[in-house]
Amino acid sequence: MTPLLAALLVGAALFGIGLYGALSQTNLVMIMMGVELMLGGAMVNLVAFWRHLHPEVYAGQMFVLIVMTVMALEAAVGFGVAIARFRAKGSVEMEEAAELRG
Amino acid sequence: MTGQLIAVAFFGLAAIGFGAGVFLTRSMVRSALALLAAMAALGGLFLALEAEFLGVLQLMMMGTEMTLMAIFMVMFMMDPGGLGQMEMTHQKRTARAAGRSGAWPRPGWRSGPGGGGGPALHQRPSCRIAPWGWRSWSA
Amino acid sequence: MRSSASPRSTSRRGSSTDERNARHGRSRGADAVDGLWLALALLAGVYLVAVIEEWSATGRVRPAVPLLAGLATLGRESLVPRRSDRILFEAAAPLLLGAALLAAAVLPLAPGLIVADLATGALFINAALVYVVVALVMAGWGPDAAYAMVGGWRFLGQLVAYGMLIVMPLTAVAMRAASLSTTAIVASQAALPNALAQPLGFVLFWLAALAVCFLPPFDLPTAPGELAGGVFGEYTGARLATMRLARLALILTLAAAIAVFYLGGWLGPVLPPWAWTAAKTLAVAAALLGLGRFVPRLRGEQLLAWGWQFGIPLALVNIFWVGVTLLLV
Amino acid sequence: MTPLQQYGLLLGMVVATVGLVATVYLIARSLGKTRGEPGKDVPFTGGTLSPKPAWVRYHIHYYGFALLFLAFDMEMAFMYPWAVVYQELGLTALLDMGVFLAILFLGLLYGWSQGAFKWQ
Repeated sequence: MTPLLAALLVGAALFGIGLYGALSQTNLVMIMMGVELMLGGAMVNLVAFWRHLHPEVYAGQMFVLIVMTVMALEAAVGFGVAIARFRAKGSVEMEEAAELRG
Repeated sequence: MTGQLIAVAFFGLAAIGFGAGVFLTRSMVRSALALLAAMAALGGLFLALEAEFLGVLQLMMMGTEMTLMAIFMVMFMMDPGGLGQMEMTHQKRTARAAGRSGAWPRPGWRSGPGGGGGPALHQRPSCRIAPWGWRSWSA
Repeated sequence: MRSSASPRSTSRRGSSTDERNARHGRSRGADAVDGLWLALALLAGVYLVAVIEEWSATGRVRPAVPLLAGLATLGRESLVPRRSDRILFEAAAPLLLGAALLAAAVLPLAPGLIVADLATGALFINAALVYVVVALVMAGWGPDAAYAMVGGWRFLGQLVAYGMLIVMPLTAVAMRAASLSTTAIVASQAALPNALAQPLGFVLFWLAALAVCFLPPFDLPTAPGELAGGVFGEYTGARLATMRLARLALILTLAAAIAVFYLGGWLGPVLPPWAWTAAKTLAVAAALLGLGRFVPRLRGEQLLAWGWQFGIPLALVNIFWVGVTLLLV
Repeated sequence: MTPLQQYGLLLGMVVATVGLVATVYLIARSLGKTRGEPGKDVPFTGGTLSPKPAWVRYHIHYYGFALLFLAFDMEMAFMYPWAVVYQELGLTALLDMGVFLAILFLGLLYGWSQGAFKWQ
């Protein structure tokens, strides 16, 4: 097994755990935790491919930086939604948020 | 090469273990701190893959972000300590299938136990939470 | 980032690269001896900070007190609160100590006398100091005690107030050195220490350092007289001894960080380099411990409001100031 | 030393710290044992016994600060590489980051005007 394969397996496993969590949890913040894990798995893949395909091109790391930013801002926006929802309804359980259809 | 492989495997397994711990515990602060530990392990993984800046940055950013997540969990949950009985999951079968197919390439991967509903915890009101103890309650 | 930090900085400063290579060539043979000196320096530093803390509280210098108090604390019973979250309760003390030591590991004591001369040094010290907050939140949540929990969540609020004031002044310091490596940062202060070149950043970093090691004006998580010990409240015996040791190590680390980032580190005439670092660190530690005692404790809301309404705009002004001066000079 | 070896050294320091703490605990245990007495392990609550656990909802009052902090903390990630190459790029770098920081600062001011910096 090469480090690349090992890292890709880690990424896949984290993505799976995150997907399971995002789908199975009812609480908004727990769902966000699942999403963060999924993004973490994606980041592992990006770093592993950068390292083993084009380690001399540092632009590859930029993708990871952007994903990291997305993680932080996803958390900020999600918390903002959660605070608004909690003020309005007193809970952030997603099963009670059926009116939030897109 | 082998040294790198060992480091990647170590931090990767740590990340997977803590990542699974996020959904196996019922204490919300534990859940958030397990996510923090998983993300910190990913930082170690990045360092092992020689992405220095990203690794240290990951350690730093996720430290603050997940700790703030812990306080938001404590604000929004009815029962942040995980002491009582509360159903926190839904659509278990779909989620399990999706998670399994998402992580399909891992040989021998089995998705975590389907979260949720440990029975009758309120009968033991002062029970101490067992280490990452989900099994001990639902057994 | 290897692309930007080390190669570019080395390409600009050819001489310092040669020095660094020569130093590494030398230190590869003397790693164990260097490590011994660093460990001794750490122990002596923690002990001296304990003596200084005693002096700042009582006004008397009693060198035996830290040792006796430490032994007495070790001899006491070490209790675990009932219904506690055992993992978080036990993990907090080692994590706090580990975070302080990791932050200290990237600070140079003299040329070549450093545990790890990372290309990302100034970033790494930020990353290590974040885990101080994680440790205190763990210590607050773990014992299932009301006062400890209030202390832990308050410290998280304190992080929101001071966090940016750690990273933004350090960015300005890195701009001047054109590198994140701590040795390069010290070398960049040969002409003028950063405390004079960017006084605004110095003041902001000083205040943030006080807040990181929760010393008097910003001692919200422990808050003697108000919170009954706060996050330290449920710790007894050996665990409390570890926590206090970690806090002393944290004060030492932050004092050394101020000396390295703003006061020129090992640079100075006559005395050997390590003596300059030691003298500056101890002077800063005495000032950190002594001055804050004359200021009343800030409430959390004041701390947050002032940190964001004054601290962050001032830190931005500092970065702008450093940028303009670097372009003009 | 290569960077990887240095990070390995730091990892070794973490392990050594855990070992140090374990040693301190062992020394303390060798000095004497804790006598098991009833009521000794009750957390301090100011003299009263609290029937409920302390792990309940906690109302932090700094929501706006916390959300802004997440965004600002991430912004610093972009400033570190910029700070390293600043002297090389000169005025261009100052203008680039000046625009970025100006937009960010406008966001800060907007949040301020909307009452994000209030103890809610």
